Amino acid sequence: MSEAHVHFQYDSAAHQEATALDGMWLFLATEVLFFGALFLTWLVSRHFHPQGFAEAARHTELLIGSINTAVLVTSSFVFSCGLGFIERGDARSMIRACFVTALLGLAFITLKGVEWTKDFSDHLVPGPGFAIAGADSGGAQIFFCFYFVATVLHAVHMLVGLGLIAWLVQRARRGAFSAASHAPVEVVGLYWSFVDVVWLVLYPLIYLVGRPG
Amino acid sequence: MRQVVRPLLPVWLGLLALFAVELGTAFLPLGHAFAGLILLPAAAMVGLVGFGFMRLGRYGAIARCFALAAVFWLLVLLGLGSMDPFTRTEYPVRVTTYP
Amino acid sequence: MNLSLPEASANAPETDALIGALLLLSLAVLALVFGLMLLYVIRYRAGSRIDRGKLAEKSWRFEISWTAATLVIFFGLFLWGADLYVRLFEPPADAEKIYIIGKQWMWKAEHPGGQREIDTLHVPANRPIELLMTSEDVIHDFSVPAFRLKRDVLPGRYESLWFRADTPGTYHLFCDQFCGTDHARMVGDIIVLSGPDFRRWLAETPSSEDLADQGQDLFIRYGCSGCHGGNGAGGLSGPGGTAPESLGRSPQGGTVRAPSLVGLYGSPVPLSDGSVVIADDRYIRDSILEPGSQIVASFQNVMPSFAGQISEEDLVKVIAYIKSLGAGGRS
Amino acid sequence: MSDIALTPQELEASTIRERPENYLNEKLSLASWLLTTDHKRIALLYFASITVFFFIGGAAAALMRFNLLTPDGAIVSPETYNRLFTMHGVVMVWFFLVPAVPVTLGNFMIPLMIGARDLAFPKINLMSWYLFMIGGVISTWALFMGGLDTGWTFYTPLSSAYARGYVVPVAVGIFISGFSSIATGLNFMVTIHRLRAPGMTWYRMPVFLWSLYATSVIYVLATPVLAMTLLLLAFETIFRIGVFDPTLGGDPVLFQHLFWFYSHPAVYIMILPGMGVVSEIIPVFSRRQIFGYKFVVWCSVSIAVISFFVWGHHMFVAGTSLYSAIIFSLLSFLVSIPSAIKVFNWIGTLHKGFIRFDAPMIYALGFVGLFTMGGLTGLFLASLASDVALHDTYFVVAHFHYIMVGGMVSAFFGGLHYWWPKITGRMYPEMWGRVAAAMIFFGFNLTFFPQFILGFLGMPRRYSVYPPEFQVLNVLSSAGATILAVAYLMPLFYLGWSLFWGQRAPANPWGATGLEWQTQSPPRTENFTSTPVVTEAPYNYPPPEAIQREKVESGEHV
Repeated sequence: MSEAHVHFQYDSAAHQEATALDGMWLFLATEVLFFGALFLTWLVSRHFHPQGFAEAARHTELLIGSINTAVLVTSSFVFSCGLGFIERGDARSMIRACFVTALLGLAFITLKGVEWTKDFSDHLVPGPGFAIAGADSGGAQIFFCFYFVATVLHAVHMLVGLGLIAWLVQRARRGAFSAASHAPVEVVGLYWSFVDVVWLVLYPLIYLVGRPG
Repeated sequence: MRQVVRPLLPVWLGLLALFAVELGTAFLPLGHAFAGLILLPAAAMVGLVGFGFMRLGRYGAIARCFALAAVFWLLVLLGLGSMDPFTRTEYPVRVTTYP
Repeated sequence: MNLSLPEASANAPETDALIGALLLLSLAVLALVFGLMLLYVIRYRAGSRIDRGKLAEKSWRFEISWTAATLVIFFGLFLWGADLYVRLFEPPADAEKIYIIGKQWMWKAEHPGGQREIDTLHVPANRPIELLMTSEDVIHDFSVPAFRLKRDVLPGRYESLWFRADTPGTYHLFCDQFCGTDHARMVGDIIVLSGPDFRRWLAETPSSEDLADQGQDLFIRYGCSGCHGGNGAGGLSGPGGTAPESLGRSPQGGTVRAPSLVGLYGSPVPLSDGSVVIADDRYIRDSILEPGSQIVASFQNVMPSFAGQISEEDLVKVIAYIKSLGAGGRS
Repeated sequence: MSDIALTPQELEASTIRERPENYLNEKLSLASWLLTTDHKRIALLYFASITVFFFIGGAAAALMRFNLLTPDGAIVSPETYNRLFTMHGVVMVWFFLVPAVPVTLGNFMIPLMIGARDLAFPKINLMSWYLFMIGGVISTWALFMGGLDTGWTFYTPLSSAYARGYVVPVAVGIFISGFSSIATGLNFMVTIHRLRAPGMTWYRMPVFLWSLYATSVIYVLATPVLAMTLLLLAFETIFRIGVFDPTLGGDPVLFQHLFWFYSHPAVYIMILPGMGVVSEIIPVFSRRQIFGYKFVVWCSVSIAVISFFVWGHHMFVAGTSLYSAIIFSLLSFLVSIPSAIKVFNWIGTLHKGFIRFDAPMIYALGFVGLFTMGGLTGLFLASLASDVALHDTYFVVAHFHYIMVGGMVSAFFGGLHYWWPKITGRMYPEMWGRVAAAMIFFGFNLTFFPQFILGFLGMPRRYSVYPPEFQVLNVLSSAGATILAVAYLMPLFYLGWSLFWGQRAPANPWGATGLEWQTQSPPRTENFTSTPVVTEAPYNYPPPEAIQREKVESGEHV
């Protein structure tokens, strides 16, 4: 935000921007606890159903999940570069970095969609006709409940992030950001990297931990 | 351009390397009990994103406090929350009609 | 208005002693808080001309010492409460086991002798009783105020609760965990009878068909006898016995080898993975519901799972039957 | 103005005309209220909304108490009764108690008390009111239309598979209003970190701000866990299958862990701001520096932190493991230490004071007494064996009402009377204030004290019918509830009256310290004409001997 938009409770634009960043960090702290409840669910359910979880994890699409991890890590890297550009006043490079980030994000969601479709056709949706029968069926269904809730919530966060990036691009084109004033870019960067962090935890919980043995 | 990318490049490459380690660990015959080891490279990746991309080290004390609080309370939730299920003696009634 | 609650179990007076101690402590603190408040409010009211003098220096030592004293008292109370609580988790080995099944909105009880009751539970005085409780639907809570006891009754697992009633009489049984529309009517009576009275009640209660007897019928009806033998003596060359008339025939018409169940209960069972388990209630239950999980050494897993096929009540009876085969056949 | 003679009528007229511009009369259009970003106006929007929710929840409680007059249920069917207590619990917890003091008094006072012009994020503040209203309207609509009979605790599998009623809409309403809580907490924390006036160090902040900060920590870190829990519950209710589903081998107790991870700290969301309000009122009306300031503020913070470690004490009979029960019991005893320290510091503040009995002070003294009783009965429930006897009975009901209603609602009313002149620019009628405060104290005790005895005798909570031997105590309790209902309605009338006809309030009617009293009543939109500079500790009243000397000199003691 430029100097003109300083709210009357702030001393200066710098004061306002530092405050916005603190607010974003605190918001991310609440997000940690939000997903934390899901992690506890995973931990406890896996404890009660080790075989069911292992069996279910072997039915997940490791290839798609792994590609997505690489894609997301790369998108976070690109956006961080974008932030670096605007810190040096290079708005055009920043806009380009935003585009690449958004493309990678879209790729992630598209792959996720492919994966979900496959899960549906493989009868991995909990409920009648679930693919894994027998004694481990219950645990496996709980795993897939966790899987769907976690991945859908993560994808919703991605969509919000894509919306924020679009908003950034629009404002950047109007010249709203400069080397001196670019707090929104930094705020969105924190958010985007955080969505990355969530995936970095979900990925092993879903695809990897059940695999050995 | 180069000045911007150069400091971030090692972070990205480090993440990809850790990712490879993580993926490799998943195919080791670890067994159920040690499967949690896979989470170690994942934790390292989280730390790398936090300090490399989110630049946690560069923010002031307030932001670091908030991040620390998040981790602390996450551990409280996971620690105290799993204490009961992990130490419980369950006598399950296995009459279940799986749909 | 009756303000006393009977103490009808060994646990009740002990719990009351703890509650009494807490009450005394609370009254002392309340007297201190209200007393000081009243004293100060009267003495230091704005209109009062009393000489306030100088303010006393704040003393950290004072704050820390009374905090430490409170901590010590609280730790004592904690230990006291925890000690009583831990004992609630240690049923004596000779406790008589009664199965309780909660469902919306009634309590069903099944005695080892097969006597069944709904919303009433007769128990003998001065004998340890262990209740093995489960729910068919939502979470209920088995609460007997006169015993100062309660425990949630959950679907999908057994909770155990034990007590030793000592005063004959009739006491309230409440469901204390909200369980739906008629939660308030999910109440019943616990009737504590003296030893002779209880024996009389057992004898007089009709339909007191033995649990194990019913189990034997079910053992045949569910087709268990087909492989395990009509009296549980095992299939072809099973470790227990090889009586020709007990040869089972599989649905495909072939002869099936199945382990003998005679003398099984309480004995060690070698498994195909080399380990040995003791055949307790849990093992038998698991073997019926998930036969593939623990396979007896030198047998093949051909038994179908009964998960979802057999009701909880029937399962209890079949297990009772198998247990009755425990010490070398039924008497 | 003093040297010009005016008749009282002219004086009145002139003050209205010359009444300085303030946040109330600056703009008058409806849009200026609904789109305002002024923290003071948003606080008033919240005041209006939580008053409505308070009376909805109160009406449900009144019907319940009326029904319990006879053992067979005097007026409603068990089904309706179950819906009533669910409505009472949901509305009172999430739409009154959890937001009550922070979003009204806190929202109004935080910027004033730290010397700022507004909160850090005014638009987020407005958004959080809208979220609160959307959530509240969805939930109450669902509670009225479809009804819900799970209790406010939503235990699975009752809520997910067996309950009839609008589980999902109510959960969605609570979910949405949860984001309002998070936004409010976030706003408060960042504001207190970043917008303090020059010289306003942490140890110069009034205790009220410390307790709101501690409350915000809980808002921000506990509420998201509830949000996820409700999502999982909704998932399970809609798809009839989920992570808590016992037919899959899922663990319904896990739901309780997640639920109480939020809901136990939420109890401290409800009580900590009340403690803060009382810590403001007692020093003012005793003319005394608060006793042990640092102890009091750090107790607020440690209560907030420890509150996250004790949730297991709601589950001692729920089938948790022995180890977990023992550890949670020990930790639960710990949380009572800082609470006890606070009580004795409030009493210490009265020592050698010059105590006045204005209505806020009566509420505050009532709070100290009732909170102490609530806290002490908490020990019975923290101790394992006595909890087994008393859990899920009316003892628990009485215990938490002593904290929530006796404590929190008293503190809310105390704070409302105390800051009423600042908020509205009018004095409330003092006599009526005192009568209402005394009636609330009396009616409250008559309502809830018999419930302790009922609980010890074993009467379970959430019973629409009960064995006849409990009737006498239930009738006593219902009689108390009638007095309480009248006492709660009284402020509605006399405070409403004072809005139009009350005496005009000066900037500092109580002679209190604190920045909020240094600006005009009601304050201007930007709060302060120039940024104040703080140079001294809070509650810096003169020492007793100085006040005494002054009183003697002014002839008050003659």
